[in-house]
Amino acid sequence: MGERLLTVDGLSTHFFTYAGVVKAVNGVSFTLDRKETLGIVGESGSGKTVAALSLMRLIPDPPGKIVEGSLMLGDRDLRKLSDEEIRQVRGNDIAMIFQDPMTSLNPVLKIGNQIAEAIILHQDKGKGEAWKMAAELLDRVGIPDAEKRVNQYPFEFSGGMRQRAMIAMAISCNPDILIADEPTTALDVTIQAQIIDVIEEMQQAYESGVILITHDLGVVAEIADKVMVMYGGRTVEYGGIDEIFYNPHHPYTWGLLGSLPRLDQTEKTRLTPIKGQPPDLIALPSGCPFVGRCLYERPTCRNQWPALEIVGPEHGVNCWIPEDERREVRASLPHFQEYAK
Amino acid sequence: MKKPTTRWRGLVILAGVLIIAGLLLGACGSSSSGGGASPSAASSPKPGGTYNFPLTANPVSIAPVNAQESEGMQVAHQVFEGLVKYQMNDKGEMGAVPNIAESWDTTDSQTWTFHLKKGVMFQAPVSREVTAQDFVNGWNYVTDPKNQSYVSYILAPVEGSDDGGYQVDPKKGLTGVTAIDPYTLQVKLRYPFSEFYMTLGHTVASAWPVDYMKQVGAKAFGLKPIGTGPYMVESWKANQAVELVKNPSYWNKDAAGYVDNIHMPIIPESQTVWLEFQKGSLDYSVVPPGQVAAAEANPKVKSGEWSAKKWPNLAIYFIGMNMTDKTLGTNLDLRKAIAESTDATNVINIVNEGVSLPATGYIPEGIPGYRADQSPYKYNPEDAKTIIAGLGTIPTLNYWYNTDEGHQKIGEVLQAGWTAAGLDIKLSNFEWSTFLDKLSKGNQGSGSQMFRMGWIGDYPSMDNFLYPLFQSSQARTGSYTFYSNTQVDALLQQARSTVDAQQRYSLYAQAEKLILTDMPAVPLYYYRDFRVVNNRIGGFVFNPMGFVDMWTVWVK
Amino acid sequence: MAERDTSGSQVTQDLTISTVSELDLIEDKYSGRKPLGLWADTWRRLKRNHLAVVGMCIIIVFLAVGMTEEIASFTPKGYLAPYNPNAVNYALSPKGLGSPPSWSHPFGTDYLGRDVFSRVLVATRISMLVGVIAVAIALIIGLILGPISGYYGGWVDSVIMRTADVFFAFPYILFVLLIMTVLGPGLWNVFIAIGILGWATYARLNRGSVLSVKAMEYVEAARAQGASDLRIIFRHVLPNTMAPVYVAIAMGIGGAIVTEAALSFLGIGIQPPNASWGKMIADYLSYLAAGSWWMLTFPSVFLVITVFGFISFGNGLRDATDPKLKE
Amino acid sequence: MSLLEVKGLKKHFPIKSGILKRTTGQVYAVDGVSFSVEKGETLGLVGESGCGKSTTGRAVLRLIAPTAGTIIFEGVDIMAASRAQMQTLRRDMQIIFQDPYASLNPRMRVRNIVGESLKIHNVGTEAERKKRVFELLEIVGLSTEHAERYPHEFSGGQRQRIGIARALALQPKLIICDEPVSALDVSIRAQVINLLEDLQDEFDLTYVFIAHDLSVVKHTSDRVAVMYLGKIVEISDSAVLYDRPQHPYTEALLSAVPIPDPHTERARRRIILEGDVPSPANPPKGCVFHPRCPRAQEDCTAAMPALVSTGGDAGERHEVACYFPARFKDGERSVAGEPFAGASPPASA
Amino acid sequence: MITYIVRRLFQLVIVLIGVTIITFLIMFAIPGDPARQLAGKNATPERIAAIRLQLGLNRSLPVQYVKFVGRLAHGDLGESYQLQKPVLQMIWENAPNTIQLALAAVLIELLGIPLGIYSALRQYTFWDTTLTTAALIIWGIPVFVLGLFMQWFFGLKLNLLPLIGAGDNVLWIIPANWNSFASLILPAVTLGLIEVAYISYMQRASMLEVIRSDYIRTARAKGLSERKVVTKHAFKNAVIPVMTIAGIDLGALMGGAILTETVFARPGIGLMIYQAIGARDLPVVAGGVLFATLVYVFANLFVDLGYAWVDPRIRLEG
Repeated sequence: MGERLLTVDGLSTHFFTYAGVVKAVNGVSFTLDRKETLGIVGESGSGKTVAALSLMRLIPDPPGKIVEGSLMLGDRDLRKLSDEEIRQVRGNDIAMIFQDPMTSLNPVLKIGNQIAEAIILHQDKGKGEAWKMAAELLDRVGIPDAEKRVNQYPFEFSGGMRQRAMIAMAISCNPDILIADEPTTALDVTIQAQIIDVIEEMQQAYESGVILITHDLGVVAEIADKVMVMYGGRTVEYGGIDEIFYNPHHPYTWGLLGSLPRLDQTEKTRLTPIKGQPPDLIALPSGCPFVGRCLYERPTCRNQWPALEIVGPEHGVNCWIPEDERREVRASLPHFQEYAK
Repeated sequence: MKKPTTRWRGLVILAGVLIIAGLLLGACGSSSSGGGASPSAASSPKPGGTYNFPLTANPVSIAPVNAQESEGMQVAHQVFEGLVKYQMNDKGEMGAVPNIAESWDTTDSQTWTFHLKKGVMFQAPVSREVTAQDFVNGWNYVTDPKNQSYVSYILAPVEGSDDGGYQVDPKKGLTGVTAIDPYTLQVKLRYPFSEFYMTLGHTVASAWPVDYMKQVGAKAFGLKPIGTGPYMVESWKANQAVELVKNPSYWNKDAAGYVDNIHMPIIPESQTVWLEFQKGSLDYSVVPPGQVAAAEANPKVKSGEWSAKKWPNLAIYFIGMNMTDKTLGTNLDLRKAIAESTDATNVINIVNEGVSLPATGYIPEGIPGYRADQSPYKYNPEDAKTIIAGLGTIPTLNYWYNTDEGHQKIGEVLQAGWTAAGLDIKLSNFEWSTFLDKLSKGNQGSGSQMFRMGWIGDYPSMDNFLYPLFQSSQARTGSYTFYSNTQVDALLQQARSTVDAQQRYSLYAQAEKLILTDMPAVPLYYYRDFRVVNNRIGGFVFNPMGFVDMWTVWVK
Repeated sequence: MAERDTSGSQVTQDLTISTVSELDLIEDKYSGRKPLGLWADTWRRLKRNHLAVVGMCIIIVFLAVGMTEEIASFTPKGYLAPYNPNAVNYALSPKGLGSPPSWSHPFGTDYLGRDVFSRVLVATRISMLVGVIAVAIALIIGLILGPISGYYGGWVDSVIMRTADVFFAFPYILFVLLIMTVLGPGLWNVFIAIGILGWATYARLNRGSVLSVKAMEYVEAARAQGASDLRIIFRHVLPNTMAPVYVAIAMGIGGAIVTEAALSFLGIGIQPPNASWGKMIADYLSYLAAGSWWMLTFPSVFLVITVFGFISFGNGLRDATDPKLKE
Repeated sequence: MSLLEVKGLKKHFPIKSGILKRTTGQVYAVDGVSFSVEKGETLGLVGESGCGKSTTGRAVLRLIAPTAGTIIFEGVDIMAASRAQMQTLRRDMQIIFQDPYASLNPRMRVRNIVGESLKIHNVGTEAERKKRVFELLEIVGLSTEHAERYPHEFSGGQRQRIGIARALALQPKLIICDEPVSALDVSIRAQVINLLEDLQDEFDLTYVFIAHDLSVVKHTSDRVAVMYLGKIVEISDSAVLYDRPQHPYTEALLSAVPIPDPHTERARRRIILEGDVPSPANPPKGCVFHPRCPRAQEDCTAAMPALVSTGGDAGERHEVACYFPARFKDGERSVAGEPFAGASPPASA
Repeated sequence: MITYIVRRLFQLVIVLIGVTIITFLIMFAIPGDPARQLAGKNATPERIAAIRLQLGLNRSLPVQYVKFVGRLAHGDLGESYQLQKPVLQMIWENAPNTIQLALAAVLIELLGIPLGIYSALRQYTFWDTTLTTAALIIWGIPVFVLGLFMQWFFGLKLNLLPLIGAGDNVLWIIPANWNSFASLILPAVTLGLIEVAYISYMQRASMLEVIRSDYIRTARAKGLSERKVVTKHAFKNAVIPVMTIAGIDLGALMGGAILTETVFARPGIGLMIYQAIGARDLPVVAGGVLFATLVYVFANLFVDLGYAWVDPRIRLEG
């Protein structure tokens, strides 16, 4: 694909709470190229948002801290930048869209002001020009009457419009990387379709790399080029979109795909849920966090984190189950029967 | 976030609490040291300057119609004059001497003729001579019920008035007072009253221009009244200050006043008055409770920059007892025991800091005819204890006082004494209005038993300390004791019509003795007023009626 | 202080999809050890706030002293302090100015030679009683009217809330003063005067919470099961609206103690020889300038420390129960 | 006879304003909804937020008082039921809520939460009730030792199980499931869906399943009603509706749901609707969907088309409220240029 | 907006009616009557009865109330029993001092805002703890103790400021000369200082809440400097609720003025009412309470209007 924008290697972000250390992100590595969309998939508490915030060094400290890993933006290590330098990166090189458009915009500042702010800060533009650009950006993300809308406050926008405004704000400085953290979770499905469209369009126009954080595998299937599956702060599997959906190697990925009801299913089949409850982040086992819920668990799993195993082109998995056994098991799962060819 | 540095936090907090609280409160302990100005040598009176005299409350009224409490009367005292004025004689007794009246005569103590001085002038802008008709008009005005005077009772003896000082028939007016000619005023009384002339120094009986008041309206007149006195009201800002200026055309050149202005700021808290005085912005101050000794020992007093003195006051503090109460009213032994265990010494020494004087009767020293040691029941706690022990079980007795720090402390000392004698006393305080209301319903089961009460003389006469307090028809509102003794009533009536002074005094003394023997009220102390004045001012006199004759002061 | 009614009525609409962000999850769940009881959870957060812990210790100490004296007041001796708090001893008060602190009288003696330390200890009882009982009275009224107002809405709500408005608009000290004038002095009257005016705060506060709690699904669930209104109010709504009320109680007790002091300063309130700290401060105020600092200082320090205790504890409690204010 | 029959259900929330707080407008949250639910079946109710689906669910249980309409449950008119009658009826109708955090009283132990309705309705003795609570916990996959705990000690999925146990306690006939899984994580969601399905089989339950997630509704429901702005725009058997949607809104809705299968998903044609859902306080005149409808014509602005049966292709129950519904003949989809015979536009148009 | 104001004014009327009714009820329940107070300590019952007749106190409570309200409708608050002066005039004379005092106290209270923000931004540091502790201690000091200390220290010991009084008010509520300004300082500080603690605590809490909000994270994600985040994004959001409290306090301070005005002998509404209660001067008490209530309610109204003005989310609908 395009040029390599970001290389994350062994990122660990921990929260030092009174109750103990929460290993929210634990040794996560991934890369992002220009024009590429990386989907980070996981359930709540899997560490996906923390990983994204770590990239922008927006982890609230205390209690959070990036304890390990390198975050290379091009040839700059984000971890080593001064506060001033990282501010230059934020909004300018990496921009972010947040989950809840209702609370992520400052309620007492005009939309135009909030967009123009980043432009003035990073692009050395005057106020008038920045506002003009803000209006253009709003128009770009599909907000009608943009000229009028810049002078409105967030409460005058609907949820979908706010998320569009957030996107406008994020792309205002033409960032290399756009992080979208559950951008559509709070929105209705028809609005979700609109927003996904806008993100795709903007990515095309600005040639950014996009990190899409979501728990919705449907959304991932729609726009991601590659996928990273997280569980309990760890990457359990990553790979190209087709690899993950059609050739998954990790029992958790299997479980996720198996527990989804699908709109395109013709006959009514029983779902195959993952047993048990989500893990307690404070008492994660030293081995695989999926133990206890994994149907194919073995003694090693609890104590030792498996090394990354490359199972295909750009497809890695961290699992103790031997590869042939994995294939065998997968083929027996009802969900994958139709891919079994 | 368990950092080691957090350990001191609790300590800092505790230390902070203690230090700051201590600083705030303990720092006030030391008192300020004296300034360096040396007192100017005594000199002869000279005109000019301003006299700064605080008032401790906003006056209710400063005009004759209604000037009634000490603050209003203090102002009125400088502005208004009556037929007589009160003056102390060589023997230290107060008496009434001619003022606007040159002389008066009566044969039967019932019809009185006053001869007025010529050339007594009202202040500007009225600026005309005072005539007998002015008194007729003024007295008629104040006794007219629709004018709501609350001090007209002073004129109650005059024919045409009722016991409360209101005209019986407003259409006829106050029939007893007539102007024979511009300089002769005739007053007929409803009954013989030998000391009637003494009552006429009261503000309500002063000369004031009723016609002018009708011209400008009662309200405007109330704010800036016109009298004949040496000082005129310049302004009265409610709750702020009263300003007086010298009357340039005062008729009596002998008492024309020296200072040009009298500034009377209204300051309700005695503590504040005292602070302001210490700052030098006042020439006269009361001293807050607990600070008398400190004030006397103040370096500025020692150096003569200030003077501190206890001035006698014709007033008495007593403990009333509800004679209609089941426990108290019928039990003379109990009342006697209460009197004998009433610890006046400690009240005076501890609470009043030695300012007041022990009372041995109802009539204070300084009243013509005063006799010492009238009370038959001297302080004798041992005897009281024996009496009470012999009385069997006595239910808890109430002692009431009106809400005030000083009254409370007196109550506490008294309670200690009575308790030591074997009584069980419950203290309660009520706010003044409620207090009077409850006391006045003492015969209707309001629960009133023992209570504090005071009496400040309206005029310096024995009558004023006995008749309104203990005469049977008066006792319910005078002393609130509901005391009634026909023998006492007869003696008082007889004294009133007795012209000969010595004979009269003896009758009053007999009545006083009788009342004291019945003991409806325990006399506690005679007031004295502790005042500190700045010696920047000369000629200061605090007269026993509680007034300062400001025309005698001058700025050194 | 004035409380503001920030809650409005809400139109029940379709619930939007709830979003729990990952950070919130970490904060919610892992700001402490494994899920504990609600109280334990609050306590865990509270004890990290040093001011609040100091406040709580102060409250415990003074409540204990007050309680001990309360119990002692039923004994024949009537007090637990080293001296009889009301025993007059003129020998210890030369010139009526008391005597300064000494070994036998650590806080000195007052104008009647009474032991200030003993008086301060016994006064603890009255001051605590004023705080606790006055707030209890306010609370009882407030916690009956508040939930009724919030739960039923409509004209009932309007009447109660407009009445509360009137109580809020009436200057507070003035109101207490007027009520005291009507009732006359006396310990119980102080409780009543302070208590009877406090209800509006609790009612309004509670009504606000009731409005939000009654929209909770578990209230609907109870209704769906056929629970009666009373059951819903007292079993489901009220227990869940108490957190802000507990805070208000802590602050209210501190406030009541200060209000009693103000009443004493204005000369109405506790009757001698009983004393509260406020009464003692008011009585001893004038002796400060005479140099007898000990009379005023000790009750003042006790009062300030106690009020500090209640308020800092209240504030801490608020922080600990406010989900938005987690560290 | 249907177990539940709803006719012309309306719920309008007044908007109060002005000096005297007079009602100056209405939020038409539910505006004339009719449907019926047969015993043992699951009716899905889908729509976007604000469409009135949850209000409908609550109005059916009279948790909020409907403005108009009739609700007949087992032949009894609920709207006319007295307080006491309603009390008995509640034993047969229960609800499961969306938010597993908000739907359990945090101050009550699980034992009391699950057993509360038993106590309210005076079912059995204390010991019997306790036994029943244990039984219920086991039915929903929790253990008896959970009974003494408080809700916050459970994860979201477990809480939802507690909510289900509570709803089951009185052995109801009808359960309104109001977004029962939308707040749950994917892996837990499947557990709960499976549980609900199992319970339906075991206890012969009837569900009204309210959700915004069309995949879930499709999976769980026998019949599905699509709501838009307080009205049902289309109602049909689940398979038919998903396969051959007739209403343009249903079509758009279905096409907007991404399918977790990259190949299928990327090959799909999506209909992207313009703009936002209008405010229910001020619904559009005529067909409520016409401002966003790709097929809207002048006729559509005059009046809301009635929900009429189209008969469908194979005689399934299929009702739609549209002047220009899609029609399917022998697998061929066509949208008539002329009005569909079933619902003629007003003559004035 | 207009509807909103009109509706609030309508509510105001209800509150005022409630307040006057309560005042009347209380004043009638109070033992001791105005006539006795006027008649003097030793007045006879007959005399008291005569005065009652004159003042119209012999009429029944409802009749008096209706008369009062009737006069009120014409803007007439009646006349003081004691001073025989129109109550309106008395209020007009006393109000400037009280309003000055309350406004100045509110200004001083606002010092709590920077303190609270500082504390919030330095949460759990030495200065946060120290400031918070100091604030809480001051909170607990009775206003009269603080007032007397202020008098003693600044008025007497340092001799900087007048101890008492209000100076001359030339320009109504504006302290136009040094004299009236100087005499405002001590009482205002006394009254305001105690609330500083409250305001700073509220500000701290509000700031802590805002600083954790999503939109602050958004602002940070844009690369804004921490200073800009605080001043532009956090400040306004955090201050608005606190300003509300401060505004309402203006009304509450009217009540607090009683003690302060007594200690500082500052002629004002508080002192006027206090004295009138003692004198059972019903028209003055009722008038004064009415005035204080009006100030409270209007302060509330203005705060709400101001709130809507700074916070675009709030729309004041009827």
